[in-house]
Amino acid sequence: MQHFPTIFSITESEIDLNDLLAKITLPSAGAAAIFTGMVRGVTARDNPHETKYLEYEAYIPMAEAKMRQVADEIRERWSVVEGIAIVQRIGKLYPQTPTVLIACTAAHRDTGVFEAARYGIDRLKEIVPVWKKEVGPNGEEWIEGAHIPKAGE
Amino acid sequence: MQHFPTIFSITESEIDLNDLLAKITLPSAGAAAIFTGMVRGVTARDNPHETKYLEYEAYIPMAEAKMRQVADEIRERWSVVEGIAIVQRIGKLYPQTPTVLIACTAAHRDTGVFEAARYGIDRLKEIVPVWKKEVGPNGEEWIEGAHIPKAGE
Amino acid sequence: MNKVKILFFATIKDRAGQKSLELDIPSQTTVLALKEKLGVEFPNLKDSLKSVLISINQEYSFDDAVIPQGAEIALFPPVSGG
Amino acid sequence: MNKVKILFFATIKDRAGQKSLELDIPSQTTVLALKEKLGVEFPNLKDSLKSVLISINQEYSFDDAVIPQGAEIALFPPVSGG
Repeated sequence: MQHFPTIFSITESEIDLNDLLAKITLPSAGAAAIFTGMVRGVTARDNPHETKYLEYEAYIPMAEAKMRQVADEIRERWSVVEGIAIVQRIGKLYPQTPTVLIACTAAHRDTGVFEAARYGIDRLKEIVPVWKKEVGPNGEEWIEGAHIPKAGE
Repeated sequence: MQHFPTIFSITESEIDLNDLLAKITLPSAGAAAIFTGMVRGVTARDNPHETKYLEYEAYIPMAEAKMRQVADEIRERWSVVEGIAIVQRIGKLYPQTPTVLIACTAAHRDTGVFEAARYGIDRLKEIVPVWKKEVGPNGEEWIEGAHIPKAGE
Repeated sequence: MNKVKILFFATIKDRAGQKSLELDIPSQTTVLALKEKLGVEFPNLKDSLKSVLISINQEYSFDDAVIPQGAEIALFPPVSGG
Repeated sequence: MNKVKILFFATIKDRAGQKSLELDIPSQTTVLALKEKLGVEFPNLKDSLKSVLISINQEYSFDDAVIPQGAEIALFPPVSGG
């Protein structure tokens, strides 16, 4: 399995989907499931509001270590997954900008590759130490997550 | 709903994920699920073999009409889906090249957006009139699908 | 009479040895009757015609359908895109 | 004694009014004891300390853990990336 590419990074640069997909596509890959999150300028659900921008902050070395852990957890659960890319962009990010990407490749699409990508973004939002402050028309507010990691997480 | 972008095309050009994602990301979108298919150079499952390239052919006007139908079916099933992009590349395509893309955006990731993208690629492979001929070390062969459309499909 | 355009794709195109043709058919011809006619004109197609998919004016169609005036008809195997 | 580095992030950083500090703590200090010490030094942090997440050397850690020599300790709220 060691030859399967795993990319994880915290970056201030634009997320380049074409480049990341190419980097995790082996000759044996026929399918990629990719999730991207974008900054919402307008939120309707729960507490409807507008967002001017989000300011992301990360504890970079731990975030990269936890991204590697997310990749390891994906491989444990879906051994058919070949390449994995996990990228979190940080800094000041405006609506419609991609902020995060999880991509998994596999030989075929019916192998769990969609579920693997979904698992990846769910876990990233639980254990990767990144935070965002939301700046809107009425001021700014740190967004707080809900997950309390357990020992070994 | 008319303001939600729907992109569908048959193209001979490279599939640009960054561009397509930007085109279907409204200010209200926070999540995108994207599927891409790539040419496999090495296939292990079922009948193990190598592929030099695939040659894709489409009945273009019907293919674009059926892509629109796939998008309509997605919106019927997942009304939360905002933007949809469906692109099939045709011509001679070599291993590791993206050949097809289905992308769906929504406000949040827990809205069925992953399932919508999965449904999209499954339906494309059932009803969109595109065929591929596989060229390998031992000659060439048309790949034949398995789905027989019913009336109204 | 009804002048229709017929398109062939993939294996059907290879076996017919051509991409398309124009044909004059009687009014009220059904898809099934057209397939029989094509089987005579293109003997190589005969085996394929049992399982071929048919579209009329870019919608899937079936044996019982009556072919409308000036239709664009396509014959092709089950699709294999992606 | 044990010289440790402490990092604050997000709301914890804002309330502490600084990003990091170095601290000499007794050997065998637990996470809980360190939190109590920080609550005295940074009164604004007191309320946050009940629900703060802690990492030691980039792994999540918990009240009972004994802080190793030269540790890098971080305090932060539940994560909200993505």
